Parts: sequence; structure tokens; C-alpha cells
Amino acid sequence: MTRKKVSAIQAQENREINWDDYLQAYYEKPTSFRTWSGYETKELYTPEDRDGENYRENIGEAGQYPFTRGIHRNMFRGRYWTRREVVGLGSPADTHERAAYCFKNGGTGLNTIADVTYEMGLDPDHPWAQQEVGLTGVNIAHLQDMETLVGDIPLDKVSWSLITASTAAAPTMAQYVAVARNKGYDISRLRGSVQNDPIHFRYCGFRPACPLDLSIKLGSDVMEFCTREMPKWYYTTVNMYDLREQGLTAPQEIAYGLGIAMCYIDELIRRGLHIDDFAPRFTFYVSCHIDILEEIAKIRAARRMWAKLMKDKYGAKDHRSMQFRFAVHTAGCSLIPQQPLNNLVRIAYEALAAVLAGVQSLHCCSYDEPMCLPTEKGHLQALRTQQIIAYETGVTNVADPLGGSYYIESLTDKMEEEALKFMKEVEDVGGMEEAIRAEWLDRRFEQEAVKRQKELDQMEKLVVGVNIFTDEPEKTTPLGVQRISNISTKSQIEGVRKLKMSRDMNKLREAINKLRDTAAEGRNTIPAMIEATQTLATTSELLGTVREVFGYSYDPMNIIESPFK
Amino acid sequence: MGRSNPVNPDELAAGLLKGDRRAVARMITLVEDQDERANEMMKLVFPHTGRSMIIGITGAGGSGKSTLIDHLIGRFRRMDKRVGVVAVDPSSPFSGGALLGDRVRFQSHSLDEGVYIRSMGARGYLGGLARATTDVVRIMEAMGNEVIIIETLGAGQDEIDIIHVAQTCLLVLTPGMGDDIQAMKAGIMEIADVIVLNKFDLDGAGQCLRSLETIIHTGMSEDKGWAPRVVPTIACAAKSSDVHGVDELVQSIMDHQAYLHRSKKIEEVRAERIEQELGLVFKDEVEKVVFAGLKGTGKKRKYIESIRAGKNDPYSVVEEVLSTFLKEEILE
Amino acid sequence: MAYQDKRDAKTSSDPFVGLTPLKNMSGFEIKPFYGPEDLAGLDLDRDIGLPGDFPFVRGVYPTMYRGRQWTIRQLGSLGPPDQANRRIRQLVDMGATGISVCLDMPTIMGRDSDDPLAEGEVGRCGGVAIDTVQDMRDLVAGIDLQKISINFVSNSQSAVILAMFYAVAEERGARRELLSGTLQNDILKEYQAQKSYYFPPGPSLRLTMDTISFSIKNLPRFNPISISGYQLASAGANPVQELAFTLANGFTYVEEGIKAGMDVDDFAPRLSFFFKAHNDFFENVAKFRAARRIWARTLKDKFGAKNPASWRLRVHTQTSGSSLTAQQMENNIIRATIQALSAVMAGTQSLHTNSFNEALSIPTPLSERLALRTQQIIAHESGAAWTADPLGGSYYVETLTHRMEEETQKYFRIIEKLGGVVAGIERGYFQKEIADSAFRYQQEVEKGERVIVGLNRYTEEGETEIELREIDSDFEPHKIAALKEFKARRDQDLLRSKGEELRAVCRTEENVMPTLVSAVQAGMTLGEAVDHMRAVFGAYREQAIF
Amino acid sequence: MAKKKIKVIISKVGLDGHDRGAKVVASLLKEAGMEVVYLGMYQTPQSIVKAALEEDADVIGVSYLSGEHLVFTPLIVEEMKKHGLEDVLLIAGGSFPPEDIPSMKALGINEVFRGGSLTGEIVKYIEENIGGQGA
Repeated sequence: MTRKKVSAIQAQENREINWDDYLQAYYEKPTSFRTWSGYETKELYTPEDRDGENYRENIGEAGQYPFTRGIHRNMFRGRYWTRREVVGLGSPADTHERAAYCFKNGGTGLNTIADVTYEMGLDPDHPWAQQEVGLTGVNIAHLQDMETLVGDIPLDKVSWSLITASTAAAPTMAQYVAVARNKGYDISRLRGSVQNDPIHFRYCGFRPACPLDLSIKLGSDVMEFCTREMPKWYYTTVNMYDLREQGLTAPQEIAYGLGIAMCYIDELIRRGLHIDDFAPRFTFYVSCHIDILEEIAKIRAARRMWAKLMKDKYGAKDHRSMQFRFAVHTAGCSLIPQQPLNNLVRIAYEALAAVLAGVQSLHCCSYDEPMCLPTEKGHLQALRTQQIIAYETGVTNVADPLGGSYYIESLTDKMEEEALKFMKEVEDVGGMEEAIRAEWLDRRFEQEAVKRQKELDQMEKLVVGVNIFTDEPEKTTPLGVQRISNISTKSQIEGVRKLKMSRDMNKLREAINKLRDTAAEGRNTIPAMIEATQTLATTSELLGTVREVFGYSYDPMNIIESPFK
Repeated sequence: MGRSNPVNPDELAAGLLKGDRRAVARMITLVEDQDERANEMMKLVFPHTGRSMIIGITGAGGSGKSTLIDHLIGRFRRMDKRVGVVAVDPSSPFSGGALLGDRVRFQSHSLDEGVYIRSMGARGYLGGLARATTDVVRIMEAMGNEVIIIETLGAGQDEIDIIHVAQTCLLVLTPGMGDDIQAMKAGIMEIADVIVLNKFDLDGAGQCLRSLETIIHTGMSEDKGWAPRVVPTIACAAKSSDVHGVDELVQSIMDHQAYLHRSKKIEEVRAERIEQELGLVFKDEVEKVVFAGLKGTGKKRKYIESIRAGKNDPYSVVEEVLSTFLKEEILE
Repeated sequence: MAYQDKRDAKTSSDPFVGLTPLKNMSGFEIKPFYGPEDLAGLDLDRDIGLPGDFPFVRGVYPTMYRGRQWTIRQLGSLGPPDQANRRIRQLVDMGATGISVCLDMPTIMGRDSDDPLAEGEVGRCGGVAIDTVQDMRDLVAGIDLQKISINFVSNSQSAVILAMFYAVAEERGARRELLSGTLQNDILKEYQAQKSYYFPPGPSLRLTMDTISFSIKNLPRFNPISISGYQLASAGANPVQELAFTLANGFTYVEEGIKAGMDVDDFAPRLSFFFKAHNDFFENVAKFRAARRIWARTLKDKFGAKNPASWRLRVHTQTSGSSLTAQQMENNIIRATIQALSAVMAGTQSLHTNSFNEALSIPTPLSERLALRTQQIIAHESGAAWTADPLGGSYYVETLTHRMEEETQKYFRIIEKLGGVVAGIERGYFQKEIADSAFRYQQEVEKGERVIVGLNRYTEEGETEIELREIDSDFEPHKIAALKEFKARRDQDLLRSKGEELRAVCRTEENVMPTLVSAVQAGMTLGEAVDHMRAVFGAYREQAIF
Repeated sequence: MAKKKIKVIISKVGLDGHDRGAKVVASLLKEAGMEVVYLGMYQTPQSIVKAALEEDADVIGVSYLSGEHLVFTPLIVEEMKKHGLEDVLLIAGGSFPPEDIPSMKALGINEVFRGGSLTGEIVKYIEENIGGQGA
């Protein structure tokens, strides 16, 4: 199949029309009828595709087991999904300012994202950190940074989502709780979430910070702590999304995501918690890619699978444990830098799919993400996209509006069937922990990612601006570029250096020793981390101390030695 | 000094002997490319070689060779030895491309000027790879590396050719390879001076260790002087405290080297190496000179035609060519 | 700070829930949840069936877009005909597979560019000025009319436009049986909503039927009429009104055709439709599906059509221009995006996506490309085109489709009582219904009951600057000069006699088209032709409706 | 005779660990017949250039994602100059705004391939440009 290369649109208006190209375009039909994940679709779906289906048992009404059609009967009539935008711009002060901007413009929840150095558990003055502090998010080195970030935001009113995924999620919670307590809040009333899925984060470039045993230990510490102390807090968002971004297919995304979730669940049960104690606060981060109907089917399948898993495997009795709660992040990997405004179209479809699938919390990518960090304009447009879907399109009036569609129901079954196959495969390898340890999952990711690129190279998948309807490359980004202020970075580095000189070392040392002992005794480390945070221990000091107890180098990058020896 | 620019063998060799890393790199490329200028350079390099400790490591993919090497480099660097590594990947000969990922595992030495690492792909010619490897090892010797580690994949005959250059050969195995071990009994005895049983924390490790020891004991004849040793290791672990057996491995290597020197076997080994190199160079050059030489004369086509027409066969043709060729050459 | 006046977090209630109407745009109450029991009254075979099968709820073709993608039809008109011609080429080059051409205001009003009333309006507002057959020549120069279909958004002047198009095609030696193209030519909705008419409904309808029968005989692949709900909706009709009135108009044309002695199966297959894709996603989908079912059943049962092609309702769709806001224009990208998807999921045959800055200017190259790419992204990336009627079977969609049909039947009964569509127009029924809906909608928006992002909620102080396209404004004097020169070169005697002939044929019951063709060939301008006809038919004045 | 092979170093630089793109490019350049030396994550300008030098690479490909392109590019170029590698092609992949491309090229990057590039484009560029520049 050949396609013409269309050149810059403003040049040469008066060209001759190539009628062969035109006719080819006119008689165009899809070259492949496969879903984005590669499954054949039929020409048409009819009532026969639903033969033998047991509506009550396998689909059910919204708000009823197995929750295929949604976890609430009245869905968005009860409450819209939470419209979130992810914010993280270098220093805590700059990030606070952008967060306030999003609230002003109708954001109903706050997401702050940690930068690379924070996720890696490095302080800004670490040799590896200095070039990159704040490039991709907010850097929180210590209690005072968290205080600056919080500022005057009322923690008892705002639903705050702290996006720290790695083992650094434990210090994040410690810092957040410490600030909240210092400000006089009753932490049992705080609402929000922390991403806290260190297992998956090893696949996002943070392996040094996320060894498997430490991931399970600290991840579960946060979960256990919140289950006991913060009943309104969502203590993990198992991140299927990031897995999908590695190049997986839709059913692989849910299969491996559920697999990772089970690692934590098994640990919490080992610690003596009952499934119904904690499962209601389990949440997921799911991708919505561009194949709208497949994504809807995927999410419906995930709801059904989670419900069955909770009930049948873990013996949950509380129906809240069986409700698959999820946030959607539209697929960053579906966006491209070519003809960037087209991304607005893609994001809108993906967001629509999320809403049609009954999402609880939605974050739209900013159209400029393939170029830079989101601009203010990009953030705003992403938010507006959600608002238009919410208020103007009428799709929120009905729970699971696609339920019953021959195609959707059949595709939902297909997604479940395929995902179960992938889960079985993991079981055959020896379970998820083993699949991770033996790097079986790494190899799977690599194979799949190469497949995805080949699909584009070989025109099996068409993407406008990549392999069809390409134009001359843009010279500028239509709505501007976001930069991170150097000043903000430098001040962050200076800040932590100064802080380290001015602390009460005796108190600090005592708190660090206590944290070390707690970890060594196998007890939950969060309370000790909170205490140490109050003595101005930094993120890397908290993590490094626990790392050493587990036999790892104090410094994930293996350069710095512990100052507490 | 762009790759497309002409290269002066003398200048390159001089640069190499001074330790100019770029000259070394360029020279290795010429050897790999079987560039016609390579031989001239190797002549200049050769006198400066023959004194290094050469260690070969082979084993199946995923057995942990690169990680072991990473540990070995560290130990030798602590002894203040300069280390050269030739990481050979003979796989994927069909597309001709190669993905050489060993450097990922050598991360901890990525800035150390005392370590020189070169990755080599098969380039679709397995036989030639052995030749190129021997040359590369000579180059690395000449640049002043006191320890040279050759890594290659698998233990087939071609890989054994590659590894044969080494004085001390390590075979890396992992538990769960029981059947394979039985099947390669002879190969093990032939090449391995030290058998590394890596990933010793996996199920079935003890069983595997016992069967290896049995193979060695039963296959061992008393007069050999050195019995292959089995060293259990755990090379790849997230925590340094979980790494085991590396010291023992280094000790075994040093023991083997000591044995070679003590028993004067080292001279035998060096002679064997030269014999092998001579063989490789011979094979290569004769083929190049004779077979490629036929090409220009138009005789090759004639021979092919006559074989195709059933009037001749390859064996007679080679016999004929060689006898006339050798006569002419030697008589000259 | 802003978040302090937000809801109390503990109650978990969104401040704006309850503000979004739980009624759709047609005013139906929507239940929170639909399940199998909602389909209890439907017979799946009889009422839904398969794509490509009667009653075509699930689409008019069995394989839908697997057989051929919908036509990506974008607006190619701009300024004088030669500029429009360049724009058409450019659109085709970017991947458009069909073209729509709008007329400028003077042409719509039946006036030539040199008319004093045309001053300052020539070639404005994304419309092209067509005065003479020469303009038609310039417009389609270098464009293969057998391959690309141009949709002329012409109504009252359709007979003249068709005459010019036919004349140009003839002189270019095109094979008539292969010529494609579309006329909007839907005069009834002009009286109901758009209000650009010259003559009273009777003669207007006759002209429409003349163009249809001329085209059926001479241009078998041409679509002589595109029965348009879009303009009704733009004037304020809600989706069910758009559906009911458009179909009622369609049935009126069928009746007129039968009255004029044509066989329904000869002309019904050439009737096509034009709907708006509005904001309410599912209501929009249901509207298309209901339209197909009603049309199929009525043509078969009431008009006795036997040819399946007569039963199939084929539709061109445009995303909703009236939903676009001048505020925060980028939001219009999102609106057009979602509306376009609903049109595709509803099974449209042809689609026009609006450019996001259309509320303020004619499209810029950037916005135009984005509009086109939106359709290409649906086609190639979204997966929505891979299976026919992907929403078919959905409890909500099927229920809503059924409901749409029921409500439409209620309107049909009212129209019948009034004595039909023309009688309804004369009594101002449609105009009042539409005006009432428009008023209600406006009220809802003003009270904030219906949220329009950026308009009555989430408004912003400053606006981003967006590049606006300024068309070359020098062309008006050139256009007028060229027209004067054209007029001066004509054979005045021939022209006069063609004028006499035209008036004469208007007084008979004969088809005016052959005479019109020869008149425009003789150089008669659009304005002159309209004047001649108006001399016979008289002008129409609408009574004010309150 | 062995064919001359194109040797490419593919690396991430700095802390950013989004290595999927780099891995995919490495695999696909291999399939296109090149010898690819993959360095992986957490590389520094020094370690990348050391590897390129030892491997006698024709091409260095670095993958950026998180806005670090303007930080590391000058450091890599400087390091290359220090070791006389001006004749090695330096290409960058990943996410960055088009506004930065002229300055990246001015700093010494020969070509950039952002997301949404096809493997064929990269292969073609490399094949047509190696050895040519600087000579």
C-alpha cells in the first residue's frame, strides 16, 4: 500500500490533483479489521453473539455483582468522576502555584507527581540528581518541602492524589501525614490517594529504587498503615497504565496489572489482615488507548474479573471489596509530536471511552506531552475536554450506555478470555513474583514493544501523521512550550544542602536508629518514618536506612554512603 | 580520522603501542572487517604480545556470564591489573545484525580507563569470528592489558575455537541444565578448566553440583595434573550481600594459572594457541589467495560449469588447483 | 482561594451535578440505567435486524465502512470561483474525498455580484459567488466531475446552478451517466427555518421537482436533493424535531414526485439526507438509527416502493456549527471530535467536520487540516469503523432509538392534521415549533441549566489569540469588472429571446430545466434568471410568527 | 570477505528510565542489519563516549524523554570532541519540542527522531550519512 506524502499545507495551493491518489482515498477501506491489540473483529455482531450468555451472573446491572456494567447503579448521576490534572513543576512552590491554577479552573482533585530524583529516592544534592531535579515533577526532599507544596490547600476538603509510585511512596506518605498532623488535621479524615505501586515501577526505569522484596515490604507497609489509620485514603493505585505504555495489549494490561495487585494482597493477608479490611480501598490506574470500543470492553472485563477474583479466590464478602475502582489516564503512547493538535482529537476519544466505561477519576494527557511537560494551556485544554464530555455530550446520563451492544458484550468476553490466558501463563511460570524475578515479564515487555513498532513500520496499524497523511514537520509547538525554571532547580539543591547543615543531629540520629530497628524487626516502618521526617530526615535518608536493613546499598546509585554509620 | 579515511598501518600500530584507545578501536574494526591492511598491522603488533593472562568464559545465554565478568573485572582492577574484555556474540547470523547488550552488565566499569571493552557480533561468518577474536586478543595484549577476558555464547565447536585462545577456560552452567550436562560431558572435559555453577540459589542446584562432580571424577585420568573444579556462584543479586562464590572463583582461576606456570604447562598452552592461530590464518589466507585468486582468472566459472555438467567434482577440482598452485608458488 | 467555595469534601457531591439536565436535547427523561427489560417490547428481527437489511436501523449496507469509508466532505468554497477552485484542490490533496460548495450571500439572495445590494458581500463568509456559467467553469476547472462529487449547497437557486453545472459538463464532454454531485435543493426547510426563498412554496416545490426529474433522466448518478435537517437544527429544532420535520419534508417530495407521475422506485433511490451531529452523543446516534427505520418502513408500506435502494436512507452529516463557541475556541476541537464520532457510530455516508475557529472566521489552514485529520483518526485509529453499527443491541441505544421513532410519529400525526407540510408552513407551524425550541434552549443556557463550557461555566477573562484567515479582499472589484465584461460580450438578442422562453415555460407545466440550460449557455446570469422566474411566480413574504 | 558493518551505540542518559523507546530502536536497527551496542540506563556523557570510542562506533543514538535534552546534549558533544569523535554521527530520539531542534542541531546533534518516527526513516538516515560528515 502506498500513500502520498502531503507537503506543507500552506505552500503550493494550486497543484494539480492526483486523481489516482484521490480515487484510492475515495474507495478507501480499513486495511485491517483488528483491534488495537490485534484481535480480529467480525463484520457485524448480532444477537447470536450473545447466545448462551447469563445476564444476571455474568453481566448484571450496574452496581451489582459482578459489576461488569459499573460499580454504582446511578453512576455519574451520583457524582461525576473526579477531573484531575497532574501537576509537578520542579520546586514545591512552583507546583503549588500550578495546583492552585487548576483548582481555579474547575479541577476537582489534585494530582501532584514526583520527579525522577524523588522517585529514585535521591536528594537534590546527589551527584546523579543535580542535572535532573524537578525536570519531570515536583521534588520533595524533606518535611519543609511538603509544607511548601501543601501551603494553604485545605487537606480535609481536597482529594489529593500523590503520585509517587516507587518505594519513595513510603517517605511521601510519611511526609504528608507529618505535615497534616502538624497542621492539626485528623488524618483519619483525609481523602485522597497515593500511587504506591513500587513493583510495577521497576519497569519504568526505577529498578535501583524498587528491588522486589523491598517493593513488597514498603508498598505493603503503606497499605497496612493506611488501612489502620486512614480509612478514607486510597493507599495504592496499582498502575496497569504504565504497563500498557510499555507496549502491551489491552488484555495483557489487565492480566499483569491484576497479577501485581495480587502480590500486595497476598502480603497483606500474610500480615493477618482480612481481605474485606483492605480491599475496598484498592484502586487501579488504567490506560485508555485510541481503540475506543476495545478499551471500554477491557475495562468492563477488568471489573468482572476483579469481582470474581475477590469473591472466588480471596473469599471477600463485602461487595465494596469486589468493586473495581479505577482512574484512567489517557494513553500517552498514542500521542505523537507530528501535527500535534491531532492529539487533542485522540485525547478526546480516549477520555470519552473512559467515561463510557464508567471511570471514577480521569486524567487527560496534555496534547503537548510528546514535546514537553504540559503547558498551562495544555493542562487547561485537557480539563476542558473532560468538562465538555461531562456537561455537553449527555453521555453521563446513563450507567454503562453501551451495555447490551452485541459488539461490546462480545468484545468484553473476548478481553476477559484473553486476559485469563495471560494470567494462566504467569501462573505456569511460577506466579507473578517469580515472573518478575526471573525477568520473564521483562522479556514479554520487550517483545511486545518491538511488535508495536513493527506494526507501524509495516503499516499494519495506521496512525495519522506517522505512516499516513504525513506533512512537513512543524517548526513550533502550537500553544507554546513549558520549561522548568533553572532557579527553581538550583534553589531546591541549595535548600537541601542548607537544611542538612542546620539540623539537630542528635535527634535525627536517634530517629534514624529507631527506623533502622523497626525495619530490622520486621515491623511496619511508616510510623518510624513519620517520626524521622519530623526531625527533618530527608527522603534519601529514610529510604537508604531501610534499604541497608534489607541488604541493599544505602544509595540506589551506589555512590553515597550512609551518613549515619 | 574518519572511518572512511585512509589508514596508515604504521601510524595505527604506533598509536596502539602508545595506548591510544582510538587507534586500538580502529584497528579492531579493520580486523573485524577483514581489511587487507590488517595483516600488515598485526605484524607490527605481534611482537608486543604473548604475556597476558587470558581467560575464556562460555556458557548458554542467560547463564549469567556477563555479570560474572563484571565481578571478575572488579577483582582484577582491585589487584591493579588493566583488563581487556572481548564480548563475542556469535548468534543471529542470518540478518547479519546484532544486538550486543553486555555493556549493560559492565555498568560499574563504564568510566574506568583501566578497562577496555569491545563487543563483537558474528557478522554472518562464524569461522572468521574465531580468527578475528584471536587478532583482537593480540591487539588488547599489545595495548598493555594484563588480563584479557573473552566471553562467548554456547559451547559448540565454533565457540570452542573462539575460546581456545584462552589459557584458563570457564564454563558457566546453571541448575536445571541436567540433561544438557549429560549430553555435553565430553565437551566439558575438553574445554573447561573451571566450571561455574551459577544461580546456585535456584532449585536443583545441589543435585546439579553432585552430578557435575561425578562426571569430573569418572572422566578424570590421574596423569592430567589439573582436575576441572566446580565453583558454585550467585553472581546476579540485587543485594551485594547475596552475591556468593566470586572470591572462590577468582581463587580457582589463580590456582589454575599457578598450576600452568608451575608445571610449565603454560608454554604448551601458548604453543597450542599459536598452532591454532596459525591454522586459522592459514585457512583464511589460503582461501583468500587461492579461491579468491581463481575469481579474477575466469577459471572459477569454468570449474563450476564443469562440475555442473557432471564432468568433474569439487574434490578433484580442489586437488588440481592446489597441486598446480602449490607447484607454481613453491617453485618460484 | 478558589477551592474554598467548593463543595464540602465529605458530602462527595459535585457542585454541578443536578445542573446537567437529565433530559436530553429533545426533552426526553432519561433513566439512570437500562437493561434487558427495556428491550422487552422490541422484536429483534422485525425492529432491528442486520446491517444492510430492512428496516436498516443498523445501517444501510451490510459491511458498512469495511466496504468503503464514508466520504470525507469538507467545505471548498472561498471567495471568487478561482480561489475556491484552489481550495478544493488543496483539500483533496490533504485527503478529502468529497467537497461541499457554499454560495455567498448575494448568490443565495438571487443577486449578481454587480448588484448594488451585493456590495461588500461578494465571496464572503465561506461562500462562493456564482453569477454566470463562466464562474461555474472556473470553479470546477481541472476537477474530474466523474470522480469527485461536489455538493452544491444551493436551494432556491438550485435549478440555475444545476443548469450551469450541466452546461459546463456538456461542453467538457463528460459522460452524463458517470457525473456525480449533489444539490441541496431542499426548499421546504427554507420556509421552515433558513428563510432564503424567492417564490411562494407552490412554484418552489415545482422547481424542485423539475430539477429532480431532469436529473433522474439525464444524470443518473447525481443526487438532485439533500433533504436537510441540519438547518432546522441550526435554527433551533431539537433532535426529534429535526428528525420528524426532515422526514416529513422527504415524504412530501415523494408524494410530489408520485403526483408528477414518476414511479417511486425511479426517484426515491436518488433522494439523500443531511443531518446535524449535535452534542448529545447517544441521542444523535438514536436519531440516525430511527430515521433509517422510519424511512424504510414508510417507503415500503406507505409508498409501495419495491426497490431496496428506495428504502435506504443515505445521509451526509455535518458537525454542529451552532454548538461552537467563540469563547475558548480550542474547545470546539473537542466538540467536533465527539460529534464526528457519533456520526460514524450512527452510520453516516458522508461527513463534514467543522473547523474550530469557524465561529469567528473562515477556517485557517491549521484548523482545516485538523478538521480533516479528525475524520482520518476516527477511520484509521479509533476502531469505530471496523464493525457495522457497533452500538447495536445496547439497551440504552435501542431504547432511545425506539423512543425517537415514537416521538417522531407524534409529530407526523400533527402535520397530517394540519394538512401536510406545505399547509403547515403556510400556517407557520414549523416556524413556531422551532422558535419555541430555540427559546427554551436559550433559556436553559442562560439559567445555567444547560452547561456550555467556556460560555456559561468555566469562563475565562483573556482569550488566546488565534490566527484568523483574511481572504484576499481585493477580488470584489475584479469580480464585478469581469462580470460586466462577460455581460457586454453576450448576444443581447439571443439573451432577450432566452428570457422570453424562460418566462413562457414557467407559465406552463413543462420542465423548466432544458430552457434554463440553454439560457445560461447564452450567458444569462443567475440574477437575471431569478428575476425572470420571479416575474412569473411572484415573490413570497412570510408572515411574522411570534 | 566480511561486509562492513554499521555499528551503533544506543543509550539512555541520566536518571530518566524510560528505556522502552531505546530498546525498541536497538532491536529494530539490529534487524536492519546493524551491529547495535546497547548501553541501557543511567549512562553519563563520559560513559557513552567511552563506549563509542572503544567500540569504534559509527553512530551514537541517545534517547531523551524528560526535558533533559538541553542539559546533556552539550556535555555529550564536548566529551566527543575531547576524544576526537567528531566524525561519529550523533542522533537523538524521544520527546522534545520542535522549537529545540535547531538549538540541538547547533549544539552538535546531527539528526533527531521524535516519537512517531518509523524505523525505516532512522535506518535510511544512518545509511546515507555515516562516514560522510566531518570527512
